[in-house]
Amino acid sequence: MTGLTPALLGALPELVLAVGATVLTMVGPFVVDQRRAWLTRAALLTLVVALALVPTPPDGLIFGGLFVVDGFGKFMKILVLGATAWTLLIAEEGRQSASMRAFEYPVLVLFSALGMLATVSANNLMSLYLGLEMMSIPLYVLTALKRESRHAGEAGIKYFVLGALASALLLYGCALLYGFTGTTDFDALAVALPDAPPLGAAAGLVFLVAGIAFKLSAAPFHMWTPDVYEGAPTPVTAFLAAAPKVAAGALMLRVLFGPLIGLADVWMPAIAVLAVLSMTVGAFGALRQTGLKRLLAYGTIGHSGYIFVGIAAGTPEGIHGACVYLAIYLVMTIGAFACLLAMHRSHQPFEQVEHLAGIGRRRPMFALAFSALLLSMAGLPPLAGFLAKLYVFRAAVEADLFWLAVVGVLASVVAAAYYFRVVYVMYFADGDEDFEHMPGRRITWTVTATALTALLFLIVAPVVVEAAARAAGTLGL
Amino acid sequence: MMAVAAVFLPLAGAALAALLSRRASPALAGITTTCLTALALAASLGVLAGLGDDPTRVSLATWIAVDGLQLDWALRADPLSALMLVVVNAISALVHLYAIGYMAEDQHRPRFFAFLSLFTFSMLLLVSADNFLQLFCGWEGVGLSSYLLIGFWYERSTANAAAIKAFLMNRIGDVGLVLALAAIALTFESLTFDAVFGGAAEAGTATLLGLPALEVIGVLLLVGAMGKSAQIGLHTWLADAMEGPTPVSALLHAATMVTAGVFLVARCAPLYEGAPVATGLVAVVGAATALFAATIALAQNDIKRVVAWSTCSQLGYMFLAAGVAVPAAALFHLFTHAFFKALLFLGAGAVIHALAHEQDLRRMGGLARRMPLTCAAMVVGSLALSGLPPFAGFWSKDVILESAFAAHGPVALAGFWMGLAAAFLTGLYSWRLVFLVFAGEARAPARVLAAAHEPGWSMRFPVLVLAAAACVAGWWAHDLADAGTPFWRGLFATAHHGDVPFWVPVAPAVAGAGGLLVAWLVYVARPELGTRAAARTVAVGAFLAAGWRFDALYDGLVVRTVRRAGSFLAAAIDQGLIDRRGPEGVGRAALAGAVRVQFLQTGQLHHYALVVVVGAVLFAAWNLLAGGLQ
Amino acid sequence: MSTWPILSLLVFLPVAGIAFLALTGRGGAENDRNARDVTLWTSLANLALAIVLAVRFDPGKDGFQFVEHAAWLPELGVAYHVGVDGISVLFILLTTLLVPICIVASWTTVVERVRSWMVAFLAMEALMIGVFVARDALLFYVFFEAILIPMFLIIGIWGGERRVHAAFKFVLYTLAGSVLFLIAILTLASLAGSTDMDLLEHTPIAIDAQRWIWIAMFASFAVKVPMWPLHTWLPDAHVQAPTAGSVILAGVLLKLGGYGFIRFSLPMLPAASAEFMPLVYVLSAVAILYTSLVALMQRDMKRLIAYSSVAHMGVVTLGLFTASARAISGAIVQMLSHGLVSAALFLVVGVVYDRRHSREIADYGGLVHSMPRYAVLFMLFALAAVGLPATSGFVGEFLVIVGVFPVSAVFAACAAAGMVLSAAYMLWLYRRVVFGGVPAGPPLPDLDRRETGMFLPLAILVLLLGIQPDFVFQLIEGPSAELAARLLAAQAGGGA
Amino acid sequence: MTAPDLFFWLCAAVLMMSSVFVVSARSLVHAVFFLILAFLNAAGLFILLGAEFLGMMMLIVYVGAVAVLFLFVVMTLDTGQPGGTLRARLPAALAAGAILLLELAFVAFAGGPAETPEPLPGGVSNTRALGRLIYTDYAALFELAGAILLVAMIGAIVLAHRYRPGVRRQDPVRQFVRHQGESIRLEDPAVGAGVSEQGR
Amino acid sequence: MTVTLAHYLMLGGAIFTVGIVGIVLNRRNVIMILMAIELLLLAVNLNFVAFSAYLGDPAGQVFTLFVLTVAAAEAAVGLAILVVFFRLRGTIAVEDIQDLKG
Repeated sequence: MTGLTPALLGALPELVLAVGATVLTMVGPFVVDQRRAWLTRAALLTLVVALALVPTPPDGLIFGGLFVVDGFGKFMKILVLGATAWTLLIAEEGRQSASMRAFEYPVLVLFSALGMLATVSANNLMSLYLGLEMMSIPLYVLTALKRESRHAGEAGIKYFVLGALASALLLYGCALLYGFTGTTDFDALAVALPDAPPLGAAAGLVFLVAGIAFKLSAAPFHMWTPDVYEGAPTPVTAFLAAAPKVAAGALMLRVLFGPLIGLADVWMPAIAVLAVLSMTVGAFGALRQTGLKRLLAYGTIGHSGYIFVGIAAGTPEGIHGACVYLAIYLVMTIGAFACLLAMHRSHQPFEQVEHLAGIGRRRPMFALAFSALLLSMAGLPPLAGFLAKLYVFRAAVEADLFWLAVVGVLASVVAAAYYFRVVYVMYFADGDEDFEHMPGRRITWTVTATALTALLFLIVAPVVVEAAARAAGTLGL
Repeated sequence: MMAVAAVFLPLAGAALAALLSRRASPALAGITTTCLTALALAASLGVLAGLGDDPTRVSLATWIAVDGLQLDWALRADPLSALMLVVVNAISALVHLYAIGYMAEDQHRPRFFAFLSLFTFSMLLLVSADNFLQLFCGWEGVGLSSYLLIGFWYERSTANAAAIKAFLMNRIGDVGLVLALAAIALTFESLTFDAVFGGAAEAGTATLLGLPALEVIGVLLLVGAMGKSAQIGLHTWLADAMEGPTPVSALLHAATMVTAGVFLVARCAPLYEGAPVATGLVAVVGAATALFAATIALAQNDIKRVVAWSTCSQLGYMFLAAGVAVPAAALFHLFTHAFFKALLFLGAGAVIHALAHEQDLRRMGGLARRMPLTCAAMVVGSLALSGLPPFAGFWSKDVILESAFAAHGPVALAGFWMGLAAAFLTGLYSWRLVFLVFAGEARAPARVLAAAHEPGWSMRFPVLVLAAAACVAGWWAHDLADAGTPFWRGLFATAHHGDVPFWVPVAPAVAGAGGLLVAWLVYVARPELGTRAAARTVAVGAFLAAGWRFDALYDGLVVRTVRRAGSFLAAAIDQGLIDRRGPEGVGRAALAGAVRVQFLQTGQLHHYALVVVVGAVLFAAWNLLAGGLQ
Repeated sequence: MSTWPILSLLVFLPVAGIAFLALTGRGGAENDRNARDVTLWTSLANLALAIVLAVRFDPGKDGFQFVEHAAWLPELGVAYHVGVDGISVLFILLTTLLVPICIVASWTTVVERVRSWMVAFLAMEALMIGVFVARDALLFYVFFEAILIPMFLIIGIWGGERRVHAAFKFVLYTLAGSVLFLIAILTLASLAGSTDMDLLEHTPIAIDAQRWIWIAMFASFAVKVPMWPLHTWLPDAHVQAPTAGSVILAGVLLKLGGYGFIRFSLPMLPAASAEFMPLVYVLSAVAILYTSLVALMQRDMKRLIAYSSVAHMGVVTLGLFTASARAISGAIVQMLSHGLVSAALFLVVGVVYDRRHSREIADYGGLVHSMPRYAVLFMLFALAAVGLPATSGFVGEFLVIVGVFPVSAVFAACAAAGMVLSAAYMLWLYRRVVFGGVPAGPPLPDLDRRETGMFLPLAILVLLLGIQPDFVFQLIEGPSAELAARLLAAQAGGGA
Repeated sequence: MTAPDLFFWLCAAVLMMSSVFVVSARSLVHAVFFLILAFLNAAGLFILLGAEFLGMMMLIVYVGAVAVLFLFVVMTLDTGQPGGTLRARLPAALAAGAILLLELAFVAFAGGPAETPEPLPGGVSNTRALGRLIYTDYAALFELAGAILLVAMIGAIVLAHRYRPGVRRQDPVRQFVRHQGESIRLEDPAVGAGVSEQGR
Repeated sequence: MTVTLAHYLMLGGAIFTVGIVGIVLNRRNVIMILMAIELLLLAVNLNFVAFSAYLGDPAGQVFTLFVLTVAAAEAAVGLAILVVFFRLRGTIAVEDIQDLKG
């Protein structure tokens, strides 16, 4: 058992999560309704502790090479845990109904986060698969958790069925990769794949990438996204949009630049095509949306396209760009959903674009913050999102993928159209139906912080960019 | 300093008048500007008197200095500019004085005097310029003042239209002038007169656009000059410009502004020396205008239009002179013409003023008894205009035609004959005017007629001064020049010292006298003859009265084309094609694309699954093909 | 050079104003008045600062002055690098002059959301100055594009009836162009390893690459200028924008395109610029003639002036792409002049719009009877737009013609022909609006002191620039000569 | 053709057929039964391949648990008739299926590792070998898989469990702290009046 | 015909395809879709085991074991979601699940 202690040390954050989740599961049933908030706080505490522990383990392989601890993983884990904690924090606002107040909610979130951590640090196809499932199954449940809602149930079914289909595809890919190389270990795969039968390896790659792309909601595997975003309760959507995307993105990077790097010639153009499709679908799909959540869903699809632009470059700059993009995307998404969560009227979510009419006059600061977040997502300088796009496009340009960069920027113009449309409704349109603006301090604080990040990002950018650069430096290649 | 005073006093007058418009009585503006202009006249006489052998230059400030192109605000004093200063200031001062009386009933006198002084300043700037750009500045300032003054009665839409027309026609000419400036800058790397004229000799071989540079410059300058001097083709604005108050017509559209083109050609004589073709063109344009405008003047019924067309015609003479390489003759005619044409206008103004702004010759007549002084002045003016000795016009017109004859080119000869014909017509139309206004029976309504009277002192005095000048200016200048005094330094050619048959010097005067006789015959002695002739030539008369239908031609050919092109471009191309197919089209296409993407999102689970599967399958197929190819 | 960061101060003083506005209370007439005061004084302070800058600027020295340099995103080669040469100084002066005028122009007319309005204008000011001082391509881009956001709000919130459409058209159209500029910057950065503009200017780039980069940049700048046929956003934006918005749009924003050409296309891609010169020439000539004709047909005052802007900017592009210091200087002067004149003309329209709430030419006439002062100022600016000598409009236009003539007499003639057409539509406009009989209805009051005050500086500058533009030439002579030399060398080298 | 081969073909054929029936059966119950049949045959194939442990697991986990769960749900929910396909989508679906099959066939013949099955190294039985691996090398994943089951359980409960307001539920805490005084109430009802429910 | 790895892979592929087509074409009942998903996992497992056997590497069988576990978990969760949905809507017909679209 000598090997186990360093392994356990290496998995300290994961262990904290696992223990915390289990304890909460056991304590939960005995906590009366009025005290449920304490459970959430405990879950938050767990997440924060895990977050604090992320940097501690030394880099290296753990559990016999099933998982890896490296700078890239740590960066992504910090993002994942931070996003989970943050979305859980602001979720309180939206958890008004009985079923949403179930103590299982924070437990499921913790388990999902555990899965994400496993995904992020996976170094084996099995770890990858189990991590993804650990991440996804709680998400399916959370999506359908609001049982009195017709939409939540529908969203749950769609998410589940398509998710299962995608993981079956992913598994098929794993099987092929395993079969044609004889190993499931990433490092061994990287060595063996170039010698494997090209057809088998290519097919394995396709199905594996398709499975991960599904989680990232990249077109054409995006179909679930708008419906699930809209149908799921807003706190869940916020969670769904933030942390799992980072985990899936990290996994995509790790897989493509780790075991599959030998097939880079095969996947680079394919990823480029996915990028184009995603950016296009994301841009055009959102143009006429009236629901904010649906709009943000298409936005997500588009964002995954931009992440893919960075990946398609297949260079260290590309990884860097994708890392920066993920980090910025995360903050913007959390901010946007915090704004959404602030919009309520007699406990009914108020999530149509038109509901924002006249907000600019009645709540100027709120409108300003929301606008900053949206325009940041649109990638307008000097807001944070601009830098995100800048880095991925720079990667594409340096890899001579000019056409991809051009498609990307043009798609961003179309995307800007719908982000601007929301801003327009807030400021130009007249409306007097105010929502009951009773966001707790958490929401206010979150909106303020994220909006300030969006506005002033260029000043703090060097810190984030530097961290992403260090993270990217430790990955593959 | 004299030069500065001569040029800038009117500007000060303009500014004062503008400032006085509210605070003081309107009359004060007129008196102030008149006095300042008179002072300027004195100063310019001082300049004239102080002329040395070489041109002097008063540099005021740097204007534009870029990339070797150094242009200053500077005043140049040489015989030409000094003379022009005197002429402009003199006529201007008289017109100012005249206007005090003429405009006495107008509410907006201060504005009028401000504009008038502004014009004077612009004209002075033009004539005293030391470089082409400053000349252009004055040139445009003159155009602007003309626009403002023609449109002075801004309630009248005809006045507005005429003002805009004048400005645009001038601008078309200005295009030529600007391009000429560009060409000069390119050829000589400078725009100052000294440098350009000094280099003109060497530039004889330079080419521009594959043509001799000087020819190109000459033609472009001619275009500019034609616009300002209302030469054939760009002449249509001049008659319409009579919408302005009569003093304006006298000052701008007779004495000074319209002669700017002549001044320009004369100024650029060193350039034209090396450009025979362009010079020939000047002659052709001049001769054609002289004859053409004379025919039109014959058929006009508006008193001011007759004089206006005659101006046009006389300007043609000046061009003809410049075109036969005797710019000095052109300047001489300019000089004399300034006086007698201003006289004619002021006289006509007096008539109009007396008849309560009646301008139609057919409703005048028999005014000789009621306005003897004006009548006398008009007779003097007409005598000068029709070139009868010893009046001013005789001397100058004589020199021009003589020179044309002596130039011995076919063009020049044709110019001579056309000029001669025009001289006949000049006599005819100018006396037609006199007879119709002053002779015969009164055709004006009795009530108007009863009020007709000689104008007040402020109008009478300038008329008298000008009448005197029209009498003596010709032989005085002629005398001075002939006496061999260095006074004009070759500025004027008052006689052609060449070898011409004896009848040539006499011919213009004879032709003019012939015109006078015919006019007398037709309008005084046997009016029924005129009526019968007119009845026979109704079509021709209408054609002439309409100015050879140039207006209609331009209206159909240019104005309507431009408007049609404009509305086509605005509606069909700009809004229709560029905008609707461009940004708006892209916007619509994007929304259509959005519909299509949304159409895919049916909400049906199996449909989603199908998309995922098809996506994966195609993705795989492509990759397998790519992988298989490796 | 300078011990204190005057350029950063220029950029961030308005930001400080914004912060102050954000921190002071909300709503209420009292607060609105305070907001106006704060903004006006901030912008005036910035103007004073700009004047200090201009005075302390030494035109005798080569290169950029008051340079500030701070590392920012080192691995991209991006730095906070600012500096000014003579051209920038002039544009900074123009900007800092127009912003207070805009504030004054909107003093009584903007009554809704006053604080937001003021914030938007201060943000615009900071960003515009930022563009003019940036010496790093990415920094330039950030400022360049960020301007869209406040402008979107200005048109969209305070605009006319179809403001939404216009705002979207403006933002998306210009954005579509700008994003390609971003790609161009990235490409340059990947070639040179840095986005420092000093460095980029001295990086030789292969002609093939130059072509593509040039086209991408052209897409951005040509939309901004705007050049024909990418101009159709402009009339819509102008018509719908509030007066002050139009002023700043015409006065400064359109200049950004030309400034971009000066800072990027010409010095960094001289070979491609030389190669594409015929294209620019043709587009500029079409712009001059075509838009003038279109302007003739407009029934809306602001639309007419907007189209005239396109025509005037056509002269600018014509001049910029001529390898002649005269033409380039002329183009710069023309930009400045257009900045003053078009701004003034939009103010002129705004004055009567505030009184009668119509932009239709047909609704006006005979204004001279009740508004003599207005008529005089309108005449002055109309004449400057026409390019009458002794007004600012002439100097630039003339130098462009002189500079272009040696290259192509035909295009010089086109530019000159623009003079005729501009006279046609401006005088026609003036006649319809100002002249004519006494109009029916109550007479419109003449300019009050506030309005006169906002016109006076413009009028004085228009005349000053026309009569004594020497100070301008001193500032721009060096830079424009260098640009011309670069272009000449590129033409001579056949594009190597 | 050897006996194992024959067994393969037999199992394969039945597996294939039952798979098709699973997705095309007219009755849900039939579909579940065909699913079970497919599992059985797959278990056979596993055993044929030497993976006895997994074969057994198929029987126990799938047939014993999953399929029964399906059956249970099918019986509980009155879901009407299954079957029926959408003809409009048929061509697209079949085309996609055909291409997919083609691709997978290409891949199948792409050239695998070995022509014949290899025995597991170490000469131990299949179950033992797996056990060793699972509890040593893959222990962490095994734990993770356990956690997944736990989550699924929690999830299923939180979703499917109904909180009906009217249902009496056992509350262990309350039961524990209850004392006699609150448990028993003495009533003395009048004849024919009954005891009121009030006060409970 | 000697049975080779390719045969197993073909069989796996065929079942996978059947499962996929089943998902896509079914329109009546979500439970059928869940069963089709089980078929997909079955096909994957078959592949894993076949590879494992022919490679002589037990790792594939470990993988299969995990897949089995997860499949069971998925089935449980899937059915639970289905039950929730059915309670609310009284149907689990695929074509009734289309409130959310666009």
